[in-house]
Amino acid sequence: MQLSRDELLGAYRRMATIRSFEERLHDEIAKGEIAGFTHLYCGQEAAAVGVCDHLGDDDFIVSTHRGHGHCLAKGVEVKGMMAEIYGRATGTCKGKGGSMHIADIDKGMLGANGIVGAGAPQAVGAALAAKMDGNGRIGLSFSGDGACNQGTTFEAMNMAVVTKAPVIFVFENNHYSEHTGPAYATATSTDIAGRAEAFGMKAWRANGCDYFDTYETMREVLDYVRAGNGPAAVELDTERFYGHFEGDPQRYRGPGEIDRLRAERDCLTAFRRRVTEAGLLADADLDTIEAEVARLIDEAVDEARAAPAPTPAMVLEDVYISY
Amino acid sequence: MQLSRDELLGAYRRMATIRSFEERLHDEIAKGEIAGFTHLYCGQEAAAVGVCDHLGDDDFIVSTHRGHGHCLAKGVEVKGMMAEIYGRATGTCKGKGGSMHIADIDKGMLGANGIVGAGAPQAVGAALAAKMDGNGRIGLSFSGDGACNQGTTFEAMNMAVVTKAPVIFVFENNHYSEHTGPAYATATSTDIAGRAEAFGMKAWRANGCDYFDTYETMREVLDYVRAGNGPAAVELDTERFYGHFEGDPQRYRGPGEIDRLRAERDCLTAFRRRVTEAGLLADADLDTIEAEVARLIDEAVDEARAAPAPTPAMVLEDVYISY
Amino acid sequence: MTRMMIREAILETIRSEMRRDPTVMMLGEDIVGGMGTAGGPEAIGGIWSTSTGLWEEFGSNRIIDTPISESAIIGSAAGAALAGKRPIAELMFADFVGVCMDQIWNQIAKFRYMFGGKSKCPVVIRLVYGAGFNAAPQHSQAVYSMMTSMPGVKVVMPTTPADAKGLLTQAIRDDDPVLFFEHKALYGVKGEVPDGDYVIPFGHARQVRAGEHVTIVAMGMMVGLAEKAADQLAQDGIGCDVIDIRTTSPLDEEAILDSVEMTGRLVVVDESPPRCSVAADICAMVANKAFAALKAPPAMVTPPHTPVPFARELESAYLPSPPKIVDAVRSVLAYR
Amino acid sequence: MTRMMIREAILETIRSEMRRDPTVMMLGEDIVGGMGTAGGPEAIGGIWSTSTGLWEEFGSNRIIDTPISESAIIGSAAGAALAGKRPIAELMFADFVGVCMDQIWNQIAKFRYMFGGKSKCPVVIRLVYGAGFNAAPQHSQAVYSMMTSMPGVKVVMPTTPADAKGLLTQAIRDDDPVLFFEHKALYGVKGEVPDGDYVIPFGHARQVRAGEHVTIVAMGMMVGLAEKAADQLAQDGIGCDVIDIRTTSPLDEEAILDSVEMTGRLVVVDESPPRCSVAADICAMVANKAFAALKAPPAMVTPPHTPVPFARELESAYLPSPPKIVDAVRSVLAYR
Ligand SMILES: Cc1ncc(C[n+]2csc(CCOP(=O)(O)OP(=O)(O)O)c2C)c(N)n1
Ligand SMILES: Cc1ncc(C[n+]2csc(CCOP(=O)(O)OP(=O)(O)O)c2C)c(N)n1
Ligand SMILES: [Mg+2]
Ligand SMILES: [Mg+2]
Repeated sequence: MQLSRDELLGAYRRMATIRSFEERLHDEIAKGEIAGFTHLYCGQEAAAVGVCDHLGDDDFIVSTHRGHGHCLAKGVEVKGMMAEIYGRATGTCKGKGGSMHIADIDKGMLGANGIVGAGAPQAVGAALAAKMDGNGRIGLSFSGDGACNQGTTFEAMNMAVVTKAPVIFVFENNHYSEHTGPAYATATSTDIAGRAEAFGMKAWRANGCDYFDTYETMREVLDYVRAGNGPAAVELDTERFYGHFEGDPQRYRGPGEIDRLRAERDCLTAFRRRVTEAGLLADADLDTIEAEVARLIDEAVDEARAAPAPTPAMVLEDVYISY
Repeated sequence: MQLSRDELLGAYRRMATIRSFEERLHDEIAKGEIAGFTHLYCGQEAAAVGVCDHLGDDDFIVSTHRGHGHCLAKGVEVKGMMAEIYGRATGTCKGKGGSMHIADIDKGMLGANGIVGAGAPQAVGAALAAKMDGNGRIGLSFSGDGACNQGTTFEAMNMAVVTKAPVIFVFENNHYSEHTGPAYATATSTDIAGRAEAFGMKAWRANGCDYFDTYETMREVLDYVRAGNGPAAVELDTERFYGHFEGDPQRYRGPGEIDRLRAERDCLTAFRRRVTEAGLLADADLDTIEAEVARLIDEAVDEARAAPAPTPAMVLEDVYISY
Repeated sequence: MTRMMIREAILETIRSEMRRDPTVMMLGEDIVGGMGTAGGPEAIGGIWSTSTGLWEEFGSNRIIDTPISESAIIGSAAGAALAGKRPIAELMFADFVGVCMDQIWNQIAKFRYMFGGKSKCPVVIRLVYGAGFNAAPQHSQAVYSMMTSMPGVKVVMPTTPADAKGLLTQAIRDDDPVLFFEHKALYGVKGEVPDGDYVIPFGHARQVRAGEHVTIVAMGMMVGLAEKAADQLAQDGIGCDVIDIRTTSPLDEEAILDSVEMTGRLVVVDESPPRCSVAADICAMVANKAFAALKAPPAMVTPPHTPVPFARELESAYLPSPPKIVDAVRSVLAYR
Repeated sequence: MTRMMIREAILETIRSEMRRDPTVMMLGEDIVGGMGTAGGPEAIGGIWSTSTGLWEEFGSNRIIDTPISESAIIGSAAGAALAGKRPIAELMFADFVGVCMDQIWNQIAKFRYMFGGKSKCPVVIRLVYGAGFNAAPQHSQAVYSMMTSMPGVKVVMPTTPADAKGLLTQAIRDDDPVLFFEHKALYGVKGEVPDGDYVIPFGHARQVRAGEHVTIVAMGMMVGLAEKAADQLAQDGIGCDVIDIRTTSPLDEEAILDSVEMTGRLVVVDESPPRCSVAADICAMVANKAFAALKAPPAMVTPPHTPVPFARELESAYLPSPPKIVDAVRSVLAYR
């Protein structure tokens, strides 16, 4: 493990921010204040952060309907995101996109996406742009286990190999696509990475609930792709602590399943145990971070609540640059 | 080889019919009498016939833009097809579909298709229909090497495995998709069957220029699928003797390539050599068939030429059954 | 008559048609739910509760839960229909037509024509559409205008539980492909539904209100808004002839033209953006066929030429509403 | 001025814009041709000869020959555009929008709106469309009406070599997504093309003929037919004001309305089937905004509500033609 103290603190802060953001949304949504469909990232934090900790603002990612974690890990601003999810004029997208469509091009975050599988070819395109510039930058697509049954995902993988695009396909296998298990819906469920290999690209597998495993694996992957070897795929084994969307009754879960996942597969707990046992950080360090994060989220919610709603005239803006 | 004399004669007649049909079209198209885009099947006859010789009228196939061979092998009537390609009211589709859209539901031929990849899920659906009936019938999709880069093809393969549909994906690898080679466009070019395997289905490979290899392989495949083992894939290595469409300048071919293919990879020549050397049939038997076929094609062309054009009023018919 | 919600009328209709005709089958994502999970099948029965219990009764051969592969869903439905079945395919959100448009537009809609009348393709595609849930630009669209432009499919839009039953029964028994649009905000609407066999033929509009001053043509979710507007206008003595067209393809031109011949004024209310919309289509048809009767320009009330925005305030500004319809009617009436 | 064909004007424009701006790139199937074959690259240069020689000049990073994967083509163009490039994506046949509709309709068209104005997506999609080649139902369609209904994209339809240059230059430099429709039967049309930088802004119709009795609005392939009809009508002293709208979105409403204000009569000629077509859209717009000026019902000449048939006799019966336009004009003029 070659991570500095600052890097470790930073990684924990980013994971804790996502966790706190999502837990708070879970509570607020239950109160009925937030409109629309929201898909929480709780449980998958180590995946987003372990991946994005290798990326700069000029590396490009595309994300999914479950995009908050990817956005936050890529550096999109917490308060803008919260305001967006609250549908405020001050939100990242002025309240026009909401939870499912947060983007921040300046941060290399090309968009969450409501259409499963749609992001994969876009990541290829971003990678082709980077390849044109020859600057070592990459495109990266996050998708779920379910998304790997959508035609666009396959086309994107094939096209990436054909064009030797510097792109990484990260599959977060959280064992559910909505209410269906991959053992049913993904014919080769135990091996999504194997599909990528069948397209002729190198694939890695890692424990997406373990920041360190994800981070170390991604280092290898990034080295490989930035060196000009073409695309790569990574399957991360991870867990979703809440329902598919907020309000999902989750009748497909086994008895006690969520309690067990929270006890055994919590990436924040695992991180804390690992760094404190190794004497790299103290519990107090992490507690401080959690307290700071909690304050930030409080502020974000307060500010979002107080922020102005978009005005009706804004409906007509931003369709075209000129028309 | 367990084929009877009649079966051998029949197989040769079917292959010779396709060959003669296509060679004649090549000549007629050059004269400018036939409208539209035509994609000839010359060179691939053993594939269509070696596959369809195992199928009954209640097994379903779907085909591609290069569909004449599949149609003829599945028993669609020669004269109706010729009239269709000539755009006549007496054609299989009354002149509304033309070369790219010949279908004959009664023969289990669910349609040639102008959209690459579109047929694959349709074959899955036909197979699901057969599965509902539990009658051992199957669905079968013909597609090219190029088609295996289209998202629908992948979705269909996955769905077939998930639903255990009795469907067979036959990939005719003729080494070109339009003007592009699979080594470029299909990232795992040497192994299209391997893609199918990555979806969790069993795959076979055969020499599509050899009737016997194709036929024997398909026997195994059909036994496997009809027995209820779910889907299967077959990659047939074959050759296209003409351009992608009639009029294609074929600048992508190597020097002397077509002459070499005609000399070394002609499935009709190979069949003749095999059965005459083994003493199963005499050259004269095959010559008789060729002469009969030639007469049939002459008649088909004459009748098509003499047949009435569709009337303008027919434009409005067959959009709906009732509206 | 039984009182029920639209979603119940849909589920009951599917169930009874499946009992009646063994060739009816259904495909879609999570229409069973829980496949391959510890919770086991029937964990959800369709996220809109329009297929609950069907898998238990009809089994995996007829109720097919699918991967997230819309092209394969619609393509399979197409193939099964050519092979003699009557598949009902569900698109969880109508917005997903984008990933399976070819199978609808170039395949299902064209088979019979391309094949010279020698095939039939009795597919029903159920599409859950519409705004009002703050579901943002990719989960809120009124896709029916785009689909109405396509020769070869019929486009159906129920607005009441009784119509849902009658029109869906017709859709399943129809030998042509049918796109059946279910508005997510209408699922909970309750009403009396005729018991037993109940079929509403396509191409017959329903008169919702009679009135002599202006014709309001609406469809789907817009019908309720038009009714509210009509109620309000009635207080000022303005009589609105409100027509629910029920199917946009075929279109009951006669019902619309008869009404306009009487009123001389037309307002069309449509949830799709204005360009090349059903609203524009109807205005053009009326302008062409009832020109002499028109006393004022045919008018339309639609959202603006923009995607559907997310935030509550934006979405309500975007959507047609009773006040907007009232305004349109008043300005049509004020025209000299 | 240089005399050239539309296909040459398109190729020259792409070449000069690629020289001018290093962010311009191009993707499509067989736009190089011969990749991975014994014949080697540049074996075809696009089946429409609209990219010949580009790969040799600009190389594989900017001229990207792709597998048969339209969703990946359009999706890659989308991603590259968000990442700062100006991709030109080619759809060999416009009919293939069916397999990549989502990337156009839900992605490219909506990014800027969904993202609150914080992105731009300067993609040009070139779509080869139209009937007249007996290419049968899946390779002949006039897809632009469907695309005109979509907020967030611009829809452009050149009819002359000069317009092809001016409009394509604008399309490539435009910061919004543009769908550029090239009619296969127009590729060989010759005309004078201005040398050097030549840009035609969108939303400005072109007056093709001046005349005072009737307004004929047309687009793409239909413009030439309208001209022929106008020539014939001129012999009887009937003056047609023929307008080529050039872009269906944005639409030059002013040019159309000004003309109708003068003539009082409108015939729209459109190659798409009638329902929810651009023709219907324009008739509705005119009926609404120039009602008082109209002396006759706004009329449209379109194909029937059917797919495009294959056989020569059927396809010509299907398509609009000068005689059909002449008839429409005469009946509009005869209206009392
Ligand atoms: C094309 C398309 N089909 C269906 C849906 C509905 N849908 C949204 S999320 C989802 C499941 C996605 O599963 P997965 O890819 O595993 O991601 P996860 O939700 O587990 O993060 C589905 C079916 C959609 N948004 N887009
Ligand atoms: C969706 C789609 N994209 C592109 C095309 C144009 N096209 C027609 S055939 C073809 C090549 C198909 O190659 P392959 O699948 O190998 O079949 P083959 O022509 O070799 O029989 C292409 C690109 C099409 N018809 N449909
Ligand atoms: Mg998942
Ligand atoms: Mg091929």
